[in-house]
Amino acid sequence: MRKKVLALLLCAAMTASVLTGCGGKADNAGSTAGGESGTTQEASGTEQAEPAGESAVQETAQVEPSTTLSDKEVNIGYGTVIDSLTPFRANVANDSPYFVQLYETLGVLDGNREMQPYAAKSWETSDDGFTYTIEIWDTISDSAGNKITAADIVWFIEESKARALKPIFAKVDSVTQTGDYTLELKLTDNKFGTIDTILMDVFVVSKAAFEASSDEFGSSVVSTSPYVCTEFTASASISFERRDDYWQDIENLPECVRPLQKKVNYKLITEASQLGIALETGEIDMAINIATETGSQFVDNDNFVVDLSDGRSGWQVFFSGADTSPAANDVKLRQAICYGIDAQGLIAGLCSGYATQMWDVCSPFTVGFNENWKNESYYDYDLEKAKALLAESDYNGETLTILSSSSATASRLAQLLQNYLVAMDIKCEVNSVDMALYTSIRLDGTQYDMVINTVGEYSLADNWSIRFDPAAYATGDATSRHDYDLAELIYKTWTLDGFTEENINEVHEYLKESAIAYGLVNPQLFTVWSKASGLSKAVTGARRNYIVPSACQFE
Amino acid sequence: MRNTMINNLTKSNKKHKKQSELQRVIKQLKKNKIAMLGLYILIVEIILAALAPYISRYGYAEMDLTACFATPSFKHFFGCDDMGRDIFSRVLYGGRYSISIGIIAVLIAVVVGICIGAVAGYFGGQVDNIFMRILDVVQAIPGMLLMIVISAVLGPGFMNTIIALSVSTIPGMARMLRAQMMKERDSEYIEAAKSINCSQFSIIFQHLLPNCISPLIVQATMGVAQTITLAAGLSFIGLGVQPPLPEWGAMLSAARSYIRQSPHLVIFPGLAIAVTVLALNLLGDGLRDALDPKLKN
Amino acid sequence: MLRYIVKRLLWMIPIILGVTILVFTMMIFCPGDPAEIILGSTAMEADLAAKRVELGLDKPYLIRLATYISDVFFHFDLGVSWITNVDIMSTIADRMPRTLILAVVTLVIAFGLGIPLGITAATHQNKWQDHVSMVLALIGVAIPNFWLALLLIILFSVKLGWLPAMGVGTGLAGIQYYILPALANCAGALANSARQTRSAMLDVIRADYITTARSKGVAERQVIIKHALKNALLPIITTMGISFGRMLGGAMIIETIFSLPGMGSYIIGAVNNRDYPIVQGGSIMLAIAFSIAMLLIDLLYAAVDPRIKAQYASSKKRKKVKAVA
Amino acid sequence: MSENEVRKNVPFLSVKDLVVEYKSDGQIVHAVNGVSLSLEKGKTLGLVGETGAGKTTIAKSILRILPDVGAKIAKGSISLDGKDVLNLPENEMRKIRGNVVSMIFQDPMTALNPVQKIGDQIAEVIRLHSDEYTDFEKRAKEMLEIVGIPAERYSEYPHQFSGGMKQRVIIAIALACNPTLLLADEPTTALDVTIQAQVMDLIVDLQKKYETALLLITHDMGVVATVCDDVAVIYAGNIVEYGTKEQIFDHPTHPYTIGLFGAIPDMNEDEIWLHPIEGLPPDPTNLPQGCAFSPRCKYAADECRKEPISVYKTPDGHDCRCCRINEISTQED
Repeated sequence: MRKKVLALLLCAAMTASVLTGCGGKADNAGSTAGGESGTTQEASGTEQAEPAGESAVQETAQVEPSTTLSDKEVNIGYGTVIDSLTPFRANVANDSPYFVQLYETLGVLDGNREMQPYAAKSWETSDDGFTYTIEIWDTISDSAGNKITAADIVWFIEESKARALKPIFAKVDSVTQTGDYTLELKLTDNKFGTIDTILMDVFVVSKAAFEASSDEFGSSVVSTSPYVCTEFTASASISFERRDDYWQDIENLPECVRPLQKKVNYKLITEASQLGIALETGEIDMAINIATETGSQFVDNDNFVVDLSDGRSGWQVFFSGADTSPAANDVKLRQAICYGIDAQGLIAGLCSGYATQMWDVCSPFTVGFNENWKNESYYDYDLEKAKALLAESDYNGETLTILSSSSATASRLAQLLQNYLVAMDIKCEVNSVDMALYTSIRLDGTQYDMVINTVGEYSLADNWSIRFDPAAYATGDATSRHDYDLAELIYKTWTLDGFTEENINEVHEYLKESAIAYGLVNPQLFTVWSKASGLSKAVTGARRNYIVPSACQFE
Repeated sequence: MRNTMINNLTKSNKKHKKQSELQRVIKQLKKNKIAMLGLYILIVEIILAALAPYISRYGYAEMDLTACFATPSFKHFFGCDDMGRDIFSRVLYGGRYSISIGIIAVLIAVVVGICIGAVAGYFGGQVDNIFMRILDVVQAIPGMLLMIVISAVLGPGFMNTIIALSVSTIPGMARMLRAQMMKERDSEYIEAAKSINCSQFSIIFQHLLPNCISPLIVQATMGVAQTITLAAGLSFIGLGVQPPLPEWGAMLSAARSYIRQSPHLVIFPGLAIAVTVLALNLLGDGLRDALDPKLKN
Repeated sequence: MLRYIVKRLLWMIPIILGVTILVFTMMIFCPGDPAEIILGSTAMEADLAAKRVELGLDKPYLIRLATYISDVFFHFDLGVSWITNVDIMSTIADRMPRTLILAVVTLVIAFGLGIPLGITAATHQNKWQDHVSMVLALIGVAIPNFWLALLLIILFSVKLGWLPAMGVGTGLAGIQYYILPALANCAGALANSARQTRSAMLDVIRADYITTARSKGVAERQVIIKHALKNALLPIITTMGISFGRMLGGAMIIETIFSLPGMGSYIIGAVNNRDYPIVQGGSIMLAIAFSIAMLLIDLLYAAVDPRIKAQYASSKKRKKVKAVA
Repeated sequence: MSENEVRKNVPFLSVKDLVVEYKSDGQIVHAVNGVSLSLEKGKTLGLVGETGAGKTTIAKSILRILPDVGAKIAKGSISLDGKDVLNLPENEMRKIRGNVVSMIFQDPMTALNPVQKIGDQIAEVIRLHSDEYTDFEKRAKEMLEIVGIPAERYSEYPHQFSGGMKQRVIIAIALACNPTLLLADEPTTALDVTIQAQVMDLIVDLQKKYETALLLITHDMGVVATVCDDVAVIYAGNIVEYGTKEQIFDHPTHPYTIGLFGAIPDMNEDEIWLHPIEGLPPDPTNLPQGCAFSPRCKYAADECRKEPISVYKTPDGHDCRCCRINEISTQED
């Protein structure tokens, strides 16, 4: 009998030693942040906690854009998978870095967030942004040798509108071919940024090649991009190789789309810790937009370079606008809550210090963000004030529900908020639901009192239109609110002319005062690469201004 | 009059038999030191979970943002998690949720399984056919998938998680009970019960069921263990209980990205699950041996 | 025998039909608007309504169900993904083999280790070998599999560099990509197989024909392997079938962690995106795979046990007897 | 032991003072308590007793195929042709099993491996005990024919045979290597009455043909009367009476043996009631002190319950383990 127990203990001891063995060894790799920075390239963790405006993007801008085509092959890890390469797609995963290699677009955002012509030679508007004349290059050809004319572009836009996968194409009123290489695009509105989004969302594809494909480019693509996709395993990997017969001169290309590397392989790894492991094992040279908890373990690691930049969207809390919610019409309560939330605590608790506070509902990355806002106070943490405001409010012990998606960051953020609310004696529960359920109830303000979201459209106008326009949804705005005063102010910013600093400021002030939404925290973006890869200049660009590996310079 | 007398007689007889059988099982079980170890572990865990508020110094949702990732110390026996919550307290409170999820889900499955299995197994024929074809269909869908779809339909939450877990456990229970019922159905003591005009209800639930229950007990014990790990799986996908409830699976799943830099976040809830599941399995094995005299030497 | 197989294959049709109806109906009750998920947060009401019409979500349930069943059963068409527009049948053709390979490798590891453990335990009943074997097997099942997966990755990929931690490969060398996932996935099946082998062997080892074999002068090793194990195989095969069925859909967590694009991660992703056609199509194909696997298991029974083979061959006769009874 | 007969040669099988115990649940089961017997080549010894008396255990001890778990030969010796069986190494012992000594089991329904062809089961024993040039299959087919089964049924499985046919297969296995000693453990008990005689005849015929010694375990006194040379009556793991068939049948001395005969219906006498032995066999974990039969014995006196009974000689010279032979014989006569 004693032997039985002994056997059990033996086994237990074995497992325990395996566990501690792994854990202990693992510890060596990730050292605590905030130590001395080894090199200038590494960002130190503690500094990030300061509300410093300047981002931690490393200084590599001095290196001149290169035109040298190297024979380098790079392996990149990225966390969002796609199941198909088809050009007609929903917005899901559309900011993934591999799209830069997969398809050419009419225009592309460069590293300074300015729209540069790419397949398009130029575009201009005749009437305040409702009608555009677009001219494309006359030398474009795809990897199968098909010449691209304006007809192909017109076909693509019409097809996209018909398939209704991306809402932006609903704003196309009509598109007509006006010459071999020119077309005219009529829009239904002239909101700031609409044309830019369309330019980024039109993939240049030959209609003939597309129709010849058996699965609508689902598994193999013929495109005009400088790269051809040589291998694609759905949800696992995509490989690209530089074309020899690319139609454009390298010097004419914006820096961020130059095909400097011969081969670029993407490994699509959704499990965050696995991205880190792939970096460690050398499976990948670089991981783009890696999760904070994984990225932070490479800080102060001499074998890796950590590139930190400000988050693109940030996290917000929106208060319900439905009359059933105590927060809907109670400014004092909302303000109290905003005062009661410590941004520094969120930075530490949510992102281990790798985040910045916010100064508006939208992140500074959004086009239209006014840098001056960073000098204003934005509900700086003040528990006394919060409690005083709460006492003045109509809050009467109701339980407030915080809705969040069940993604790791969102649900942690919800728990942190709950903690702050409880600290100021507000009863509070978290409703953390899967993404689909979240999507379906987030517009219905009766289902929650506060909803956590990460909203990051191209421009402030876009953000406001999807969040605060009471005419946008059947229930009102995105939280079932009907605030027509705010709508007035928002509508003013919706034209090209109206998107002025003054009008924008008015909305900003209104949102801040009414506190119907509050920017919580903006986690920094981690991109990590191994020193061994020899990267000498990181070039960023495209929709989310991620590092574009094909355009980076390596030694 | 005579009938009731006989009934009473058989009842008292059976009661006597049942008790001595129970005593035999307990005696057998007591001899099996490993199974008893499993039982003791479970009892200790349940006591710890029940007394969690008196044992731990912190609430399970209490955050101390200055103590994020604190390593185990006297202040925090198991250290703190990513949001500065005391892991020791969370593991203690977590026992309440994890263990009760396992037990309640299996109890529901057992009750429903008994009803289906008993009815199908006893009546046989068309009734059995219909039930079994339905179970065929349900079992042809992989259990994990079924569980996920049900969770998605019901939404997250403690009770919904339990329902999702129990639904996918029902077919196995029902099938096993049915097989057992069919085996016992033709036995002589059932003939005897029929001959003295016992009602069908009484035959099924008073005579047949007690004789079919022992494999069910074993299966249920193991089922609790399996349910606890399945609940961890649900949390991994983002379904399961609501935060900040410290269900062990949810803790483990949320902390898995920190396994390299702060392994203690993962080790303690992981160990809690492992020890519980191990204990349940040891107990289950012991019960099986005790209930099945065939397996003795 | 052939008759039996054909009969079993025909039986699959109503089961698959049942699965189709069940999954289709459950998805209807899933909260969440597919149109909204496809179009994303920037979509306006009008776009959403148009999308719902396009997807047929405005039609009544029965009509949608009937259309779907006719597509699947008469045109063998599972449709396309709502989100990516990719043909579901061809995606499954890509992914199903990976799930099957993973399941097979897992079973090979689990039973390759579990059966010897079970035999050791049974032949040394109540001795220390018995307890160590069973506790070892149980520790496997006690560790949540994603936790085990992470530990294995750290040990075998990061520290030792023996095996790849993620992805898929091609050809025979591609098998190495399945080893870690299979190891992480096999714990439950291993424990079950060890346990089942032990109890089946304990049953068999006491049988008279084992004594007969010994009395013939057969060596103990041969007695165990040739006589006892072969007779104990039936319940072990049953366990194998159950494990295989579980692995078909249950490996999704493992598939996610190891970036192994198989059926599990495909369907889970689709549930999260409310991509109904994928969930339905995937479930149907998994149910078919499951049913075929069960058929194979039954045929394996027949291969192992001549009595069962005789039963199958005379299934017609048996049925008559049943009808009379 | 049977010293009344003058032996020409040493007995082939000699069991001395054999004690076998089983451990179960911490209790010790005294299955065999000091059994001694011997058997010459070509002779037949009948081992008679109730179920659970330890007959099968004796047979299995001779082959050393007692279950490993719990069973233990605590004392005594067994020798075969002068070789000490209990101290032989396992591989030597394997050469004896099935070759020199083989065994026929009680229940033919379970004694054959259900998943192996019957022909292969016969061939296996031949293969194990012959050189590599032997054609096992041919020899196995011969054996089938010898026991009266057509050779074409070589490839069939046990479930395709009736009980009697299975027992024939088992006999074929047992005799395939022409053993010197055959242990037959109630070979006909599980069979239909009509088949019993056939099977018994087959065994006896073959025994005569091959000059095999036969240890026949049975509780059927009729079979003993027709087949055996010597008879040993076993009660609770002990031989209570041992002698030639004639001695035992003509002058049963031990109360238990007398009881056994009383329990057999006799067609010649006009009796309305059989005379069953009162009471139940003793609990082998807790044997009564002294004579194990004493609680059921109508002749029992105080001296029976004190200490182990030694062996007494009966008037006709056979052995009887009863201290009150004299009293009994007077009463019976």
